[in-house]
Amino acid sequence: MFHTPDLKEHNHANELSVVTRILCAIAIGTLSLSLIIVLILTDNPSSSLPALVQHQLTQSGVQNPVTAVLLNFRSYDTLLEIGVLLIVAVAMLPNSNFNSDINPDIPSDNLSGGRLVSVVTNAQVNPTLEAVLRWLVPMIVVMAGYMLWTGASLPGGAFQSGALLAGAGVLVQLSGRLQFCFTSTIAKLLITIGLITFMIVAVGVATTTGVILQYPTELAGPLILLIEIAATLSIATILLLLYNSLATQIFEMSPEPSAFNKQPSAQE
Amino acid sequence: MGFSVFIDGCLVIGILTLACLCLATKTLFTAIVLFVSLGLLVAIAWVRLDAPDLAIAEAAIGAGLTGALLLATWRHLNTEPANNDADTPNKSGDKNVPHP
Amino acid sequence: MSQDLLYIIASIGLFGIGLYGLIVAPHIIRKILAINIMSIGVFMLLVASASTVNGTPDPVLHAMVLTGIVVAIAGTALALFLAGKIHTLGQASDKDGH
Amino acid sequence: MDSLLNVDILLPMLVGLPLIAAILTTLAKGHGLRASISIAVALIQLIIVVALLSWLSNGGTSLEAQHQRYSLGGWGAPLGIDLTIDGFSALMLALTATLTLVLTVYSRYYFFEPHAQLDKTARFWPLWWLLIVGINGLFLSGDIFNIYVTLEIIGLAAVALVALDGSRAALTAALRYLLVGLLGSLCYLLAVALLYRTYGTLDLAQLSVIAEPTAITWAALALITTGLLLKTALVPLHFWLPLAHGSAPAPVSAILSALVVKTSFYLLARFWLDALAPASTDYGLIMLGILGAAAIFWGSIQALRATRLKLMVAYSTVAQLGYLFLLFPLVLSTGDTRDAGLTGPAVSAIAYFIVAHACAKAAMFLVAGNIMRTFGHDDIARLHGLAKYMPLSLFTFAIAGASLIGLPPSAGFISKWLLLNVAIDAAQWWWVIIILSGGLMAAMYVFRVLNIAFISVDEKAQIEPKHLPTNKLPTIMPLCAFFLAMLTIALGFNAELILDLVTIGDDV
Repeated sequence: MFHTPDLKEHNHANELSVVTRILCAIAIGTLSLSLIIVLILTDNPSSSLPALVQHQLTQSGVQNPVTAVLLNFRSYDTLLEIGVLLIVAVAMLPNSNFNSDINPDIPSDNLSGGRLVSVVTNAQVNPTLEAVLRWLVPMIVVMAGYMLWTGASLPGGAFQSGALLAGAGVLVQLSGRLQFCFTSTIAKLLITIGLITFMIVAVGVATTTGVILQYPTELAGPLILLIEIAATLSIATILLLLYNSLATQIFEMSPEPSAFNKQPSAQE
Repeated sequence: MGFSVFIDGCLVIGILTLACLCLATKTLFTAIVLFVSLGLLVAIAWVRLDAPDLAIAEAAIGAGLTGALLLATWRHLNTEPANNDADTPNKSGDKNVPHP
Repeated sequence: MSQDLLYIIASIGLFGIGLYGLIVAPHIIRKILAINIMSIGVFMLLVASASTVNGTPDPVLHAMVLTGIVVAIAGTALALFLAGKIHTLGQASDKDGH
Repeated sequence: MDSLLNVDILLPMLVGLPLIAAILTTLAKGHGLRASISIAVALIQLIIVVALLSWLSNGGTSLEAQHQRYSLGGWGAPLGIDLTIDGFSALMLALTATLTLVLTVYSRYYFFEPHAQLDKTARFWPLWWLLIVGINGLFLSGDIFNIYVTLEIIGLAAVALVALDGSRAALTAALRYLLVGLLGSLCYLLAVALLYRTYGTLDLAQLSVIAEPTAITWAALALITTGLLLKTALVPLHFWLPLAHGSAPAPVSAILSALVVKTSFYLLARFWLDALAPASTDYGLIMLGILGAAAIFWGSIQALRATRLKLMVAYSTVAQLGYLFLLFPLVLSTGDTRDAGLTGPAVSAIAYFIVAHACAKAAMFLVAGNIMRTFGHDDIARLHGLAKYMPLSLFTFAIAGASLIGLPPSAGFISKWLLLNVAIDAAQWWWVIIILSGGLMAAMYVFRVLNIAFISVDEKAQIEPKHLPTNKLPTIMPLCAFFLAMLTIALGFNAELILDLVTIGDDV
């Protein structure tokens, strides 16, 4: 904890001594045990909050209580949470994203011509994997859409379907046929669309109800769905961007710049 | 009642064992694989605890995507920097290097 | 031994195991795994507390865990990214503060 | 329901406005446009805060207490999330808005390097504004889980900003900072789980009414304290701070030292003295004070030994953070009613101290940034002749240093004077010794730098040409630092302004 973390496997230089480890284990064990005992001894008075949620559920515009809490009762948390994702997305956007600042006339990216998805022509694709993906990816996408749609009443919602979409994207990238490029303007738009929609709705509803984030009861359902769709797009894009940034870091080390063109092939 | 407690007990023991193994195994690759299986077990635990929303999220984000991120970084860290010619450690004994 | 008791013990156990791993394990990926195990422990306490109420579980706690899961992957991704960038820069001039 | 033009809409605006700025700066192209948006937003933010303050200080008596809350979504606690404001948090918001404006103007020039490091500057602005979202959100939040989310925003944005530099040292410092931050947040989240499980509410105000001194509350308080001490970097948990603050870009170091570490201190004070006050024991309060005293000594000694200017200023932050923790033992016997929230003479003194330190420390980091920009290094031993090349920066450094030491007429003097008064009133004379010797040690490390800087160039003429200033700084950069330093003097003459503000929460 107190040292710089190692990056090399099987490096024993920074390992703590056995005595320190045992002391550490004893200390943590004692603390954990006492916390467990305290937790067991304390009776757990039932909160009035679940009843309150159930009571107000009809006002919330959705039937799934978790979605109601996430996007209506405590929607401010969710708004800030998408902000957390934006932080990581900005920190991990590929460098070339900002090259257009130098000369706006040159398209920001010559790999994909500024498009989010491009087809790799000379890719070495595992035929079995591709055949599986041809079935799997559309199914995942349909399922994500279904989950988003039914998130109002059944388990599911923006985060789950966003994660599923991102998972489909990871599979597609692994197959090597398609390549994602987050250097385009459209990628930036997709990253922020969740926050933009959320903010517009938050302020927009205030003009009729007078309170930020207070949806008019009759419009609550559609507005929540609108926010969820936009949030799903953003979450899926950002999660895929996170994977993409980590998976392409390996190419930044290659001496020749053309190596970037090499396709991240599926793991052997 | 007794049977459901038995299932929960097995699940809890499995989760704790996987957590310990995940931090104790020799190779990082095994640790990451164990972590992903831990995530899947936890997703089952969420189902047992009446939280299907969380089970989906845990399986997709906690196990799936986190696992993909970890594997991608692990692959990267196992590749020696090209510009680093001096005293690169001998990698011949390491079987887990996918990108020579 | 009821259901939630079992999961409470597991949750604190996971938190402890993760904390030990975070302090003791030298490699960055293992530290990150340890932090994730700790967060699973906290989530488990939250979910276990939710299900103790007879009938429907507490949705507020489930929403909190969902938020927590997303925040956890964000932190994990940033940590992995920084580790990867340090590795890209090469092992030269290893400088330690303390 | 009454109208949108109600004045309490200013509370959510303080979070929404930086968020809009973050979105716009993500989408905007070109450094100039991003910087212009940022300066405009920073100005509006300051205006909002001034309006809020005048509302609080004028109308605070006529308005009911519930009007100092804003229920987002209209649900109200415990179902929804409330934004709350009291004197202490209002002061912190004002400080944030002021520093944001000055540092935004400074950053506009600091990051302006044509055809170089554009990637860095383009990332800076969105992260900067998201950091402000987190800081404002934390000071306004009245909900313990929402505070967790704001803590994560602050933590991740701060880490990303530290990593902006891209050097190996900065990235390593950022990675350690991230691990520490995540550990701290997880401890906090575990405490939130314990509290919600026991009390069934997430609202701070409700918690302060129903909290009882039971074992589970103590456990929660211990976890919160551990987590937040890690984030506040109190000795002995300070190990990550010097490198993180020392290797970040200058405006980032400034806001990290001036505000970010104070956010977790603010939360500590909030939980110990307000929300979980019934569970806070005398023993725990005194323990925190002792750790604070240790921090003053350890930080000062390390600052004296530091070889780089930025590292010295960072260690000085470790030392100055120690003073803040003297709050905890000092509330013990000043006659404050312990459950009255964040009010009383000790709290006023500490609030004043936070403002004084924030301005002085931000000024110092900006000066260090200017020196680094001009000379290309910040080795203290090689700063000979600084007085000749950068007189304004050195003057700024001297004023800010005087405030750190506690020389009159600076704000630092007033804050230490107030602290000493409280300590004497509380009959805890031993803190007096610590406060005074801390000031003495601050004098030693500040004068060490000034001493070297004033050595005439002639004596070192042979080594000087190599280090001749190469880059001409835009005049606005030293002026920003100078403005902050003058602010400490101005606040020294107008102490009532701040002290009145903190007492807003008192029943009039």
